[in-house]
Amino acid sequence: MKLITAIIKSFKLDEVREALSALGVQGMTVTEVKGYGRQKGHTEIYRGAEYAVSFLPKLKIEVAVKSEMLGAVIDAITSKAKTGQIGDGKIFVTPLEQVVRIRTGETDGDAL
Amino acid sequence: MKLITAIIKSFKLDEVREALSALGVQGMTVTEVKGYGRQKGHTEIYRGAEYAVSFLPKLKIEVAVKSEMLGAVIDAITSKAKTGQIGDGKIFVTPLEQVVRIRTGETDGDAL
Amino acid sequence: MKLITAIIKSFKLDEVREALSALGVQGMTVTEVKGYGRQKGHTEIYRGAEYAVSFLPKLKIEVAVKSEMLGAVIDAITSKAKTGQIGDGKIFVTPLEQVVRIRTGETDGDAL
Amino acid sequence: MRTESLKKAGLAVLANLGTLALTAGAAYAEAVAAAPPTPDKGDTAWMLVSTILVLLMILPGLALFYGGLVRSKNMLSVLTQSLVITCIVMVVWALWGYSMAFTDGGTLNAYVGGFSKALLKGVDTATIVETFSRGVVIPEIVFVAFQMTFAAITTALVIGGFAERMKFSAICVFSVLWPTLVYFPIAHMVWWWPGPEFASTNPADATVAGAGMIWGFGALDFAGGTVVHINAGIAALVGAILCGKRIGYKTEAMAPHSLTLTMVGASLLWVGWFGFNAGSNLEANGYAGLAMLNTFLCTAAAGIAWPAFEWLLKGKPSLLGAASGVVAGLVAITPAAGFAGPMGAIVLGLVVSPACLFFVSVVKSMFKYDDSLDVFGVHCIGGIIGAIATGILVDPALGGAGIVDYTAGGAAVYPGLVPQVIAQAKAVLTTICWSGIGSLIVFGLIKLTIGLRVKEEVEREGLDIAEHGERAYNM
Amino acid sequence: MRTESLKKAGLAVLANLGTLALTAGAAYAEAVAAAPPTPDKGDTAWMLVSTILVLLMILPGLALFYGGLVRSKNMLSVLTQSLVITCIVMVVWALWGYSMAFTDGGTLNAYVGGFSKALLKGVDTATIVETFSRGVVIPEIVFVAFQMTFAAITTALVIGGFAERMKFSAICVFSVLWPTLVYFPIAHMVWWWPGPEFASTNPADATVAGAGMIWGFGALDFAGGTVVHINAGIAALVGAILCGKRIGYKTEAMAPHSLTLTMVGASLLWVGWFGFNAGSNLEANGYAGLAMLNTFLCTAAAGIAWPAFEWLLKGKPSLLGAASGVVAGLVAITPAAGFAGPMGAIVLGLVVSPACLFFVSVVKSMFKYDDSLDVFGVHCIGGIIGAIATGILVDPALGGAGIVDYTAGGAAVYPGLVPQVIAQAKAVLTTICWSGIGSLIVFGLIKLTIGLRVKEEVEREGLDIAEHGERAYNM
Amino acid sequence: MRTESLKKAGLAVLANLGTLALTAGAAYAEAVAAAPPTPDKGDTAWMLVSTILVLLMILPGLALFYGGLVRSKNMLSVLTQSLVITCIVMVVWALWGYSMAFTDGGTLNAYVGGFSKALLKGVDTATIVETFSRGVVIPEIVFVAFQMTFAAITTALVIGGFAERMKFSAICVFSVLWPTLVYFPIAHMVWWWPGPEFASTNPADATVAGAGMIWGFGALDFAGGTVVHINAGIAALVGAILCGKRIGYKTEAMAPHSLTLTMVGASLLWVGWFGFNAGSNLEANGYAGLAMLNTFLCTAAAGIAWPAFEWLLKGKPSLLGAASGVVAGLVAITPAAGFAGPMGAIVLGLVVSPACLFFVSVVKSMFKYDDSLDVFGVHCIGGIIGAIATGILVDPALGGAGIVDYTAGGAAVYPGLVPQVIAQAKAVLTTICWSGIGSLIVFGLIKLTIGLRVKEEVEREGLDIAEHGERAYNM
Ligand SMILES: Nc1ncnc2c1ncn2[C@@H]1O[C@H](COP(=O)(O)OP(=O)(O)O)[C@@H](O)[C@H]1O
Ligand SMILES: Nc1ncnc2c1ncn2[C@@H]1O[C@H](COP(=O)(O)OP(=O)(O)O)[C@@H](O)[C@H]1O
Ligand SMILES: Nc1ncnc2c1ncn2[C@@H]1O[C@H](COP(=O)(O)OP(=O)(O)O)[C@@H](O)[C@H]1O
Repeated sequence: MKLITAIIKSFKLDEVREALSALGVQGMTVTEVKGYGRQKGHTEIYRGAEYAVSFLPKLKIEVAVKSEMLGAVIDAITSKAKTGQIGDGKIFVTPLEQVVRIRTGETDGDAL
Repeated sequence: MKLITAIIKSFKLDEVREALSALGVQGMTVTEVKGYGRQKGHTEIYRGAEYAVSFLPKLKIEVAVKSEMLGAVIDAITSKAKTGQIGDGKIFVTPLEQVVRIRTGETDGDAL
Repeated sequence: MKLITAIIKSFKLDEVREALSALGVQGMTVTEVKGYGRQKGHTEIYRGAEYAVSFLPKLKIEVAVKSEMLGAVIDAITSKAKTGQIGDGKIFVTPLEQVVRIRTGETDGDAL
Repeated sequence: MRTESLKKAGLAVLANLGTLALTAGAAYAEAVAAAPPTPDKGDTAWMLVSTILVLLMILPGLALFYGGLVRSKNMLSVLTQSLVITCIVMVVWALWGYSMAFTDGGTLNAYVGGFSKALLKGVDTATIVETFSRGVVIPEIVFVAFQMTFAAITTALVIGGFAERMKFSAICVFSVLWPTLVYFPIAHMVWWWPGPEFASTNPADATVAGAGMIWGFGALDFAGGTVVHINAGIAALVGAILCGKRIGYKTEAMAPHSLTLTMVGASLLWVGWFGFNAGSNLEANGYAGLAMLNTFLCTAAAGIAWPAFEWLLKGKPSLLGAASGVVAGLVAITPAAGFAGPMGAIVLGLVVSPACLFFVSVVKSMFKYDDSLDVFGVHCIGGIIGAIATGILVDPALGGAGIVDYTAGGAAVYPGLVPQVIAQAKAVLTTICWSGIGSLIVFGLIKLTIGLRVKEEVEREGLDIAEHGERAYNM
Repeated sequence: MRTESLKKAGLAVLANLGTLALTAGAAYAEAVAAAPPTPDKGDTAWMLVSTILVLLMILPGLALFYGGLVRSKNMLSVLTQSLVITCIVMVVWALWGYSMAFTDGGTLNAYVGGFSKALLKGVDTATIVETFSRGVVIPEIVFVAFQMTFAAITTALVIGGFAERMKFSAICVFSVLWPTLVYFPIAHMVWWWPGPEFASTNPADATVAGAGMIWGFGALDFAGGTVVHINAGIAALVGAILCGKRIGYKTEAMAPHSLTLTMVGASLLWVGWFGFNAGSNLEANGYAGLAMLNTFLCTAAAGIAWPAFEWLLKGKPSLLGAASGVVAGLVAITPAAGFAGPMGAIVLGLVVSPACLFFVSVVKSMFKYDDSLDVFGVHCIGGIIGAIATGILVDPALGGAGIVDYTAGGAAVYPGLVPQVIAQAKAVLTTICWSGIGSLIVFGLIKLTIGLRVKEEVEREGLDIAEHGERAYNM
Repeated sequence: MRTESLKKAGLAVLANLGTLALTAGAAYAEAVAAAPPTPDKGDTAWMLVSTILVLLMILPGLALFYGGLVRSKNMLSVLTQSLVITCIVMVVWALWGYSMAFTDGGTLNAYVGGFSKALLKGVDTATIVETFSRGVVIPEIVFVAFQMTFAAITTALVIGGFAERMKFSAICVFSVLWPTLVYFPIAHMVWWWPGPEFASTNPADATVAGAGMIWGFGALDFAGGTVVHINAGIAALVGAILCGKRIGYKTEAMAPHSLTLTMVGASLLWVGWFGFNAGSNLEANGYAGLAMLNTFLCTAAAGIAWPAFEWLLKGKPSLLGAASGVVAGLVAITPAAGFAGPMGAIVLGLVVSPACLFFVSVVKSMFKYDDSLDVFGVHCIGGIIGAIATGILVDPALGGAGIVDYTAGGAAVYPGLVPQVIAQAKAVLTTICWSGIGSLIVFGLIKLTIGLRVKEEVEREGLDIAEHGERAYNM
């Protein structure tokens, strides 16, 4: 199994979620994060003081999937979250050794 | 070592934390997240407009443990976070290669 | 590739970010989290009621790097985030199998 | 009889003098008919403003003070309850409340008014009511609006006792039944009397005979210590007990979701309270000034004393402590506002804060009831302290303003500590009993019929989403 | 002619009587010159307070009511727009607005005033203006300030229609052009008349001849149902349509970022609205009391009715519903405030809420315009219902206050349902046309020159950072 | 002597005329005794309202304006400080402050009053004070309350200079010492004078001899430009310097945690400021209207000018800019409120904003002091500009109201630009010196004894948790 972590632009969440649902992904977890990257931030000025804000609001999506789903999920996220402009985000894939559904105690594939 | 990531219902945090402390787990990191899954969300209506809110507030707990603790920790979380109702959450286990305690520079087992 | 996850004190973010930039790290993702650990929390009293607050605000930094950068990055974080006092935080390293840049579809090393 | 001469925060409606003429004699009634007094526009302006200020106390004042103290998942429920209760009580007031409080109740007059002014019959832009000064009147329609806001805030205060767990439908029913059974009668008992013209021209007994029961005790209540605060405090306690404790009470953290908003609420309560206290003078004169100054000073002293005691006892002075002290001070000075002297007001403030602090931290834990937002501990206890203290601080020897003796041409008198404090105590006890029993009936009835409490899942998820379909914040 | 006797929320400036003396005859002018009336300080105090209350309605009232409803990324844009519009309109008012609204416009007098008081020429601490009672006056400078706040709030109301997408530069230009082309003329048409002294001593025709056009219809508008609410509602609709829908409208969730703030805003609107409605009486008397009581009761009824209908139709009574009901009730009672009776006000409140609810949920979806914060659905529709209802509820037979007939010594008359409702309808239609066309010209002009709308990236990122360089919250 | 005739925002207490009768002659004293004037209820109503409005300025106005600007970890500390300072200063005012400011100080009378009214001795519902019009009085007890709010807000203003780092215990001590050493004397120097009755019936020299020193310069200060704003601004600067810079100043981002709250605070400051400025007229008449209109127009102009200059210079007009402009405008018009004409007020607003903007962005960076919330840059600089401008704009030739010459039957005069501006400059300099030295003594004393500053860990963690044991938000 794999844990897919995607950093995307906030307003793309609904599209991505729908695409994943369509693929049969039944769950995901979303976190509000701040991203630093090639996309430049902006300057905020409060009275005299100027602050360079280099962190931009992004969403992090975590989806645990069976390994065979990996490619399809990556494709779905890539196509839906893309605007073509700097700051669209990244997808990270890490190995997932074990999954448990707390409610039932089911594990691994059954727990997804 | 393993990194255990559990998604749980918010009001279960204190019970889970106590159970883990009892096992000798000395630290954990908690994040507010929004979960999408089998548990249905709700509808919000603002004046005329209806929004289906499919993401529900959950907590994500991350605990780094020595591999031998894995089973005990999973059992503790499962038993404490369970209400038996849809939406209780999931536990994900990923391999953890290295740990450093910033304060002392200690690594791995010593750093937990 | 490796995914480095560091829990640090909030006011250390800017120093850490600069040190990483200096190393050539081009991106990172930051999340506000609550940490439980050896560092004691505090007590809050609201009218009569006392609450022991055991979770303290921390920042979680996630940086995906090529494996060869690992040591340098860990050193940079450790040196910059250190105050020498309890609660300085931890660094976790997990294996990273795949990276995709959403905008371009580039993968792995090119995507970082 | 010493009671006839008390200056009280109620007044006779001239239109009622027909009824009262039984005792008053025809001569006076004719005199009034011959040359009815005209409202002074300065008084009218002041009463218009005071009315607006009391609305500000509720919306957004009380709503924020309470709302900030609950968890964010229940924020909207508190706000919605405050807003809708205010609306319901206002409509009820116009339909039958004003009449039940401020008309002659015939054989039941000692306890409650009648229905002669139901639907505000006979109230128009030309009718007037007396103030506490002989010959000084204000438009009745302004008085209707002013008193309406009192009924609304008292009812809204109660919900703090059982916040975060009562059904909205139960709240709606409560806001019709409770004012009717409890508030309107108590307001009548404390504030209904034949008025200064009658009192100045008739024997004291006749005035007492035409007044509400608590007025007849000779008890002083300038702006509603009994009617509003003790009353709401008891009702909140009864409601809290019948409703039961919140899930997680004493085991889960229930920290206020926004002390910022609580502080804003406390501030607006203070600002608006001048309408309440100085407005209760019904006239823009030096007595309104005295009520205002006392409302500043008692509140300021209490706002210092609460955090000072926290500092001593728990090591840290808190904002919630200062805000609670402010509210406790406002509550305590309410019955005494136009009676105490400024130095007496300061002393009262220094006393009320530690007393309330003791109640909300020690007594509440001992008896283990869950009065969510400490309505009992602050409003009832503060109200009782204020009511009793009024009987002492009014003493001119302590800098107090004394009690107007209408039969002696408006001279300021003081009947002595013991009789006055006994009168105050009788008023307090009567209010506690009436409100306690009445609230028990109201909440009991609701519990047995539609039920008081939300389901467990609703309470866990928060009332906002489950009962109102909204969230307070989407940041 | 029935129109001469209408009590209207405008007034003649004595200084203008020279002009009017053409019809008035020299006798009256001399009498006034001989013994000019002095302002009563109670009236002056009340008008000072009313003016302050209307400012409170805008800042922070309206700003928060609107601000809470947008997404947090656009919060500052709404606040900045509200604040800067208020500032700009005030300066414009002093420079030429007051003169355009409240002086004789010569040959154009039916539509707009002149420039004789531009830069407030001739207005000082000694000049006075008449109220609606013969012989009662207030300082002109206070009237200038009071009316200034009306111009500001009306302009600020409009921005709710196109919130979250209009350029700040466009907003600035709008806030100079729109009042000049639309608001000042309509205010003149509705509120400019020769005043009670003239009306009482001259034939009705002469009074109509000296008045603004809508005043001449005999239409009643106590505090600005047409001038403020219908006017702003139409302008908002025009602006919304010309600006186009928000990106993501109907596809993305656009939940209000803080209903807490919206509730605070609605509360402060209510509190401040007494300055608006009861202040429009220009005097602190029983009529101000009536306007106040009606403003309480209609609002309370509407605040109950909206969530009640939601409860019935969608299963849950919401805070936003209650707050929307409160605003709808305030809007509806505005033209009727000093005319309806209290029971009439309650009925009006019960009617206006479901009507507006229907508009914002059904009609808006049908026609697919994006009136972001429902200015059209609440202010225009509520304003129309209130304007028409005023013609009915003023009937003394329904408990209304009747219409002052100055030529008959100030008696209260009622011309009958049909003619009065027709007069009201004419006022409504005239306002809709003038405001519709005027707003089209203003927004059209801006669109063709500097443009109305921000770039797509700006809209996505939020106007706060892109246009103002700040974020509302840094928690 | 030109100074005797200045209309000043202070007044004589009739009860003091005994003392003053040394110069006044027995004839007048007798005349007053024979027929003491009675307060007009319209004036009393207005002063009650004005007093309430100034409280609104502090709580929650100033508390939110300041609180929104700090980081969320220090929010409660700002709120607690504002609230507790207000409480402390009010109690101190009643105990000795009023007496030090508004009684005759005997040999020290040029600088400070005496203790004859300590504990408000002799102040009751019947005592009165004169306004600025001969024969017009208000209840003394209302004046005590009104002036009390001025003392409180001035002291609270100061904390903006060293927000986010001063110990709460130091703040408490400061709020007792500073008013006593600095505020009460300056208030006496500026506002204490023998009153209009005395001034009208005595030679000018006698009036000056009985007045405070700055009053004697002939300086104009309608509502407290020197006493409140310059004074607080200097004290804040001294406090900021003695306290030292915040950790991370200029290196870490310290963005305001909620500009929404700052905007609400600025709005409430504006709303409440009418109590401050128009209330300082002490009467509800055309002059109060003028003060109100000027307070609208100068503020509006300044609220436009600040963001306009930002737009020009930095590319973006910000909300904080508009809010800062509003406050700068309010500060600048304070001394000029009843003196300038409306067009003069607009010009003043257009000037003050760029000047303050220059100070807070350029000068502050140059001198590298950490005046956290720009109390010096806005209040002191704005106050100085306003004070000097008052001397110019009062000129009737510029539309100003002129200066009342009591010895000439109340005629409006103007001594000429040079002498009047010199008088203003002397007032400014005296205030700067007294406040600078006094504040240095107060803060120095605290620094040497209990210390001014929190520990480094406390500052890092935030004052809320460390000093008050609470967090502002638990979302
Ligand atoms: N090396 C990295 N490790 C973790 N997160 C990263 C890394 N690089 C980028 N990110 C995340 O991806 C987001 C987008 O990256 P950015 O470089 O701005 O644009 P793009 O994805 O178009 O290359 C960043 O805001 C950050 O949250
Ligand atoms: N495949 C997944 N990947 C990541 N998170 C998931 C996944 N499935 C579920 N979750 C998380 O677990 C939570 C609970 O899942 P849900 O399906 O609602 O109920 P249950 O855990 O009882 O099956 C979700 O809200 C989501 O946060
Ligand atoms: N086993 C763990 N798993 C996950 N996070 C941990 C663990 N131990 C500590 N942390 C995180 O590191 C932070 C610092 O840990 P703490 O024990 O307080 O101090 P130190 O890092 O100095 O040992 C904690 O607040 C928590 O967020």
